[in-house]
Amino acid sequence: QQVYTGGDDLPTNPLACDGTPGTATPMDYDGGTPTNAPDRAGQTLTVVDVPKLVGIGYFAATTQGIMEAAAELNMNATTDGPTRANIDDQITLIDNYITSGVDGILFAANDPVAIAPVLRRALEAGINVVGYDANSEPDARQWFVNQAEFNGIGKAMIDQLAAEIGEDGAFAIVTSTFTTPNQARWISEMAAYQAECYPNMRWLETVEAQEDNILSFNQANTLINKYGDELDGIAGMTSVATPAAADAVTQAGQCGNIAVVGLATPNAMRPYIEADCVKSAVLWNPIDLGYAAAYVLRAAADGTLNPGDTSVEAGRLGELQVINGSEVLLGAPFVFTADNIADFDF
Amino acid sequence: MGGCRARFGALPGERRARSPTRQACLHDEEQGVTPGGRDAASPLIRLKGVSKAFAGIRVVKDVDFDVRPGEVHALMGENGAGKSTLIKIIAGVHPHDGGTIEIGGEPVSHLTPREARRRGVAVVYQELLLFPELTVAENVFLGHAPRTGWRGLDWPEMRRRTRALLDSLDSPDLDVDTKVGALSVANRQRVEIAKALSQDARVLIMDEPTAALAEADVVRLMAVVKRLRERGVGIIYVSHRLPEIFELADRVTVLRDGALIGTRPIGEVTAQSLVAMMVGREIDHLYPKSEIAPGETLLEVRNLSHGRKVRDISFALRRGEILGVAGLVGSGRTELALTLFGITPASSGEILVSGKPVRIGSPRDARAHGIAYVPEDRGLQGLVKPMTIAQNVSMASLERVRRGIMMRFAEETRRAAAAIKAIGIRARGPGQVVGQLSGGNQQKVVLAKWLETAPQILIMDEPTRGIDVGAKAEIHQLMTKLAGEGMGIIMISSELPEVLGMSDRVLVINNGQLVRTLERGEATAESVGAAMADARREEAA
Amino acid sequence: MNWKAILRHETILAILVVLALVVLAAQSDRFFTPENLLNQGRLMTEVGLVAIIMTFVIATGGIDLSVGSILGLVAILIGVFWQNLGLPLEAAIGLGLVVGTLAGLFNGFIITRFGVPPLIATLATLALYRGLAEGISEARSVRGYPDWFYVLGQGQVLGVPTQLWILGLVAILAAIVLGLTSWGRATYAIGSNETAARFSGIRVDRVKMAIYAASGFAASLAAVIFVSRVSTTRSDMGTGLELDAITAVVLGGTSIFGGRGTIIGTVLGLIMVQALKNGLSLAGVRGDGTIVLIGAVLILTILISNLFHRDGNR
Amino acid sequence: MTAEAQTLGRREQSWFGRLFAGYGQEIIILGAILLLFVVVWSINPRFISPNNLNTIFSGNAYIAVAAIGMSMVIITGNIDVSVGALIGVLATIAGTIAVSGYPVWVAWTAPILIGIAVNFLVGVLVAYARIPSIVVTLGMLSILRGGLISVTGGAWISNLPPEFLLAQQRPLGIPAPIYFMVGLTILAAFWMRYSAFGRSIYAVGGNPEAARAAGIPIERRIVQVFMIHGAFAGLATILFATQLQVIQSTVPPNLELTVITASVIGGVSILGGSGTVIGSTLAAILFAAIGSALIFVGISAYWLRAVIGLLILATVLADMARRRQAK
Ligand SMILES: Nc1ncnc2c1ncn2[C@@H]1O[C@H](COP(=O)(O)OP(=O)(O)OP(=O)(O)O)[C@@H](O)[C@H]1O
Ligand SMILES: Nc1ncnc2c1ncn2[C@@H]1O[C@H](COP(=O)(O)OP(=O)(O)OP(=O)(O)O)[C@@H](O)[C@H]1O
Ligand SMILES: [Mg+2]
Ligand SMILES: [Mg+2]
Repeated sequence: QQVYTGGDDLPTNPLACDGTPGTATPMDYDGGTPTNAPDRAGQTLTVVDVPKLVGIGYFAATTQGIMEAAAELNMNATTDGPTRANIDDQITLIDNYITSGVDGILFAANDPVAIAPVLRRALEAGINVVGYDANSEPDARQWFVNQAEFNGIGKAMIDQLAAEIGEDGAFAIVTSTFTTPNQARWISEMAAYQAECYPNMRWLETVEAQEDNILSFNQANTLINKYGDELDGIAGMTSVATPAAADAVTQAGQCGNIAVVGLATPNAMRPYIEADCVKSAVLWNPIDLGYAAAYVLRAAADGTLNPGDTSVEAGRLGELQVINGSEVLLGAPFVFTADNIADFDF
Repeated sequence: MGGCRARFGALPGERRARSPTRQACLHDEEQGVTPGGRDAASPLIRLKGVSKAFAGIRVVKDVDFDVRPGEVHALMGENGAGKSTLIKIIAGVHPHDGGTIEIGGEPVSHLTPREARRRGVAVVYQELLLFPELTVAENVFLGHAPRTGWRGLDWPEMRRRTRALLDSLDSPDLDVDTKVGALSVANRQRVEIAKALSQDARVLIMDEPTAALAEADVVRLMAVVKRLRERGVGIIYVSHRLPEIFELADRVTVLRDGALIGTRPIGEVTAQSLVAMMVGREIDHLYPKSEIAPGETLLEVRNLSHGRKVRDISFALRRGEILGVAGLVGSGRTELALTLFGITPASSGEILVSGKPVRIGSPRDARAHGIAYVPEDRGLQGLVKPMTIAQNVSMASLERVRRGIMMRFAEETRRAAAAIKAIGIRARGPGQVVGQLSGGNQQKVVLAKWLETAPQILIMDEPTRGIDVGAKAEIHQLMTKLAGEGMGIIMISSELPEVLGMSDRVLVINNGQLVRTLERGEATAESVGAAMADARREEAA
Repeated sequence: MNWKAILRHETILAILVVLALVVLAAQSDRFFTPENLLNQGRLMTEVGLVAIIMTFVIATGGIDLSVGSILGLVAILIGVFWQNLGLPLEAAIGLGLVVGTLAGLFNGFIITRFGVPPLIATLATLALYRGLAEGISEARSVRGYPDWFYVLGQGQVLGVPTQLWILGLVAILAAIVLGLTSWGRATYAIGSNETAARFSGIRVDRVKMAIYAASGFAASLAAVIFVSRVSTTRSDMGTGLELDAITAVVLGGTSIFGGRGTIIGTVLGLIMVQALKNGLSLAGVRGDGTIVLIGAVLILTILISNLFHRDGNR
Repeated sequence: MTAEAQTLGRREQSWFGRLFAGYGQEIIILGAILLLFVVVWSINPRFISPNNLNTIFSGNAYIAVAAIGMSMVIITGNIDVSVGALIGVLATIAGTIAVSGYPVWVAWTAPILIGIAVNFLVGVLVAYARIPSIVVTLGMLSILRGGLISVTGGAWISNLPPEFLLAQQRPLGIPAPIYFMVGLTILAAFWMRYSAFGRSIYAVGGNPEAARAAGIPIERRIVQVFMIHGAFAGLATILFATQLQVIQSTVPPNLELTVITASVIGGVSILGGSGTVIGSTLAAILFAAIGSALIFVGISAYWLRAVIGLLILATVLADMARRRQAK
């Protein structure tokens, strides 16, 4: 049986096991530039935010951050996304907003390549384009706000797992679908990092559960039933799958026996962490992500963030670093535990 | 109450002792009435000046009509005269536009099917309103099933009573648990009749109940109708078969073009006068068969077999000949036609057209060899009802009304108009939707469709089922004319007089096999009937 | 000519479309510009191609739910043929079209040969074809096509998006076939009464197979255009396409029970949906609000049309 | 009984024959489930461990419950493609009520009542305005899906009161959804077989004209069936929304197609007039069992959907073969 360890063929870049930061090779700016953009410095900006889809908690949180920043930055922002994570609907929506003449577009791409042509059209129309959460091809937008680098997530996840299930533990993964780019990249990086740093850990299986909480719950249950004592941990790759897996472990009475780690929002994980069934959840703050994206867009529109800059000012978040040529890094992934989870509400 | 049963012979399907026997002996108080009495009783149903229009066209005009307890009141008229419509008005299916309806002496203003049922009106509809996915038992008792103590449906009782009803109709081989969809038309007809009988109605309306029945079944049905009449039930009986009318009816009402022509006691009319009332003119002979000298062999069939219903059949059809095919319902006559026509291609045997062996694997093959088939189920197999006459007429001969693949609409309309004229279809024009035509005219459209293909061999399955005398005579005339022009016609019919009257030779089919071939001279009601009945005994053995 | 013929569904719909266009144009001056309208044409081509052939399918009383999955499968196959098998892109596209057509033919085959109701048959192949796309692709997307290929989805011919020419051509051909040829007549006849059509010597099974194959072909053609438009292939392409196409077809007045429907109606239905999506967005209505409105318009249009046809035999 | 009848002998079906004729498809699915259990069990015995059986049987309980109502709708000759979106809306409403401090029974009954109300509207449009049900519900699908997001903005509902979480109860160690699924299925099956109303549903779908002539008020019956369907959607919502401690404002993609598939694979004729709810429940269980089996057998998840598609196709073809044999 072949274990799914990330679907794409892109090279992986695992971090060092001891946590020494990788030496970032400086890169030239590889983003695009809007053609004949009017001088927007100080003007009220009309901005549309097009997430992958609307109707899920995660993007509701990024919207919240965008709105918060918009209030600080003299921006009129609206969020409008497809109701299904569907490349075509997303493209159509962006297309309409280009026609309607917005000043800036924020996006989280359902597909990096598919969205590129329409974003390029936006740049041609002089619109400032900034991505967050899920990138497009670099030249199709100006900047991308990276919540955490893929290898950073991979390391955080595997380290958490190792801490809870031991360096020779066995684990399985519940992800949304194999076609979702972010999850695929994270899983690849996890596999690479695990092979490098915890070679004795056993990767049992990766299952798909879409963005469907009941299916996630069923899949986690089935994993528990299939592997019995063999299974030491479950990793959830989406904010839907992780709480569902935690619920499965709780309802199976396996708290303490099977660890759950994963990407999830603190509100969703609070019951499980407070009940001491789950030790931790990994995530960046999606509100901050939206907030930062809006700041980057403003800076790009105002001309205060230009190719070649190494950092950008982002309101209450302070200075954010520019990496990989045209990406703005939000920070290292954050690990929620029983000690700090009470401090967050999203 | 026991007396009531003893006296008239309880029909099965009556409610069990637990349920009220109100209806079983409903007519106790009316027993003073002489069965079949004409004047004494007050009518069960009385219509006064009833009218009905569909989309502005009046199809029932100012009709007075009544039914009394213990009489059979026949309703007659040509196709499209408005009989079925009148019946549906009484049954509450169609709301009427004008006039008044009284049931049991009370005027009813807003009649629904449920209300009509509640007042004791049961109907056997012409178009067999059954539920194909439900079992026979359920069809019979739908809407008034026996209940258990806790008001649930009592399935065992339902099946038992259905069994008894079917037995009383001499249909012991009909299983109460089969789905109606799997039954033949004749068996569906039986179910429909059983359904009406199960209601213990005070008024029983039968719209051409015998259209799909073979002679023997008709006899049984008539016995049942007579028994009901003796019990005081009022019966409205629609049929195009004159002998039945004269045997059963106490009074006859004739409609023409939706208008009432008259109501007469049966003793005051003759076949001729009835027909004259119906068609408004005299019809000379019903079976206008001219003697012909058959030409060369058009079609030869050798050891044809398909499944269990067509077994090793051999015969020949000659130019100008009308070959009648008789047999009991279910004997395999239609299956033979379907095999010849390529719907169910033969599994073995040979078919020769004009001496050349041919393979007929589809209706298209059949058509290519000059074979046409006018099917028994007009509505399902013959016509596309939402389409126009022109579209239906051209359906089997599209290559004649197109250039390349493009339709020539003008040509299509022209040909249809010509066919309407030639065959005498009564319609507004080629653009009229076929579903709006009366049965006889619909049948003519099917015929027109196949004549457009210029066939040499015409197979007609129950060509005059449910068709009025006038139209029937016209179709028979047409058949004679076509045969005279050199066509070979195979005519399947359950109406013995038709078979005898129209055929040059008669094939008798039994249980999928050809049991006898009779020349016109030797074919009599007795000889053909015997061959058919003979078949029956064999089957039973 | 009687008033009922004038008030056919298509006429009512046309009036509503004009009404919608006028209202939407009044809401935003960016709506009724040639540039925007042509661009909308580009966006609706894939649904349009599928919907036009779906008109035939529904007119025979059938339905094809598998079109979205066929689109996904063909998109994946083009990528796989081209990248993994190293075929020239032209050949990969050709082969993709063939496979998509065969997928449609397979639908037709199980529908006609085994008598499986179309809804069920295509519900099964909806899962099957999508599953094949996922299995074959193993979740990998194929990118980096040669530039000439993008002409189809992103280029222009005589100032009009390339794919709009294709859509127009297909629409005109389909309108001719359905309205003016004996094949169209056979389609309607089958939809109204399949048995009678069979008894009249119409090759019912063959016509149906051809129509389902054409539906597969239309979905494949849409796949090629889609891939060219978005520059990538993914196995989830075309998800939900079937409902969009069916919406356009029934909005266009094709009876879901078969026997009735026109290509003009379907095209009007397509225009209506696309105009609403675009115009409302330009007028500041968000995507979810637009969806609500499209749903309401669908129901109301059929309702209005029904009111005019109260006693007709629809 | 006449003498002739006795000599001829009846071709009555045996008790078993009747059972098989009436429940052919159900028996095929049951066979498929059993076969699957045996095969996977022989590969990995843990497949039929009590825990996994619980997972399999409760996993699609909400789909099975929704499919009961759907089956009734399909039996009347209609269809509903909006039920998935409806369940999403109802779940959000139930969750909102639950966290607003109302007693939990309010949060439980609200989705049922609102489901009935929404589908009352659908039923009226279908029965009285005579718009084909697929058109009405296609429109409704858009309206509900878009409306849900407009209203909630996609926020999740968490902090649900523990007593609200009905589906997490385990009386006698068996998950509550299984009780719901089995209980409602049996209830509905009985009601559809033994009540006049239940039978009239078949009549309406089997032959509307004949049903009208038999005195069944077709329009009213269709509206009623849609309302019942709405109630079952509400019940399904309760199972769906109380399974986990958070409620999402999205539903599984294509939920409506899954529910319809369960119905038709379960033997409900898409043409109306026949089928039972036992079949649809078995089909829902079969889907859950397949999903579980694929994990147990270790079939690459890439091919999961293809395998499901093949299995559906196989079931459908087996059904067709059976029907052909019956003729
Ligand atoms: N639903 C309908 N809509 C429009 N016209 C109808 C409808 N039903 C019947 N008609 C028309 O009403 C007239 C009377 O039809 P009806 O069925 O009552 O005739 P009938 O006397 O029963 O004929 P037949 O002997 O052929 O059964 C016919 O012209 C028919 O076309
Ligand atoms: N055997 C049956 N099959 C199908 N439908 C039936 C059957 N019997 C009755 N019905 C219909 O089912 C509905 C409900 O049945 P119910 O038991 O309430 O009828 P009822 O005994 O006539 O009571 P009521 O007259 O008070 O409605 C009725 O509207 C009736 O039309
Ligand atoms: Mg009649
Ligand atoms: Mg016959």
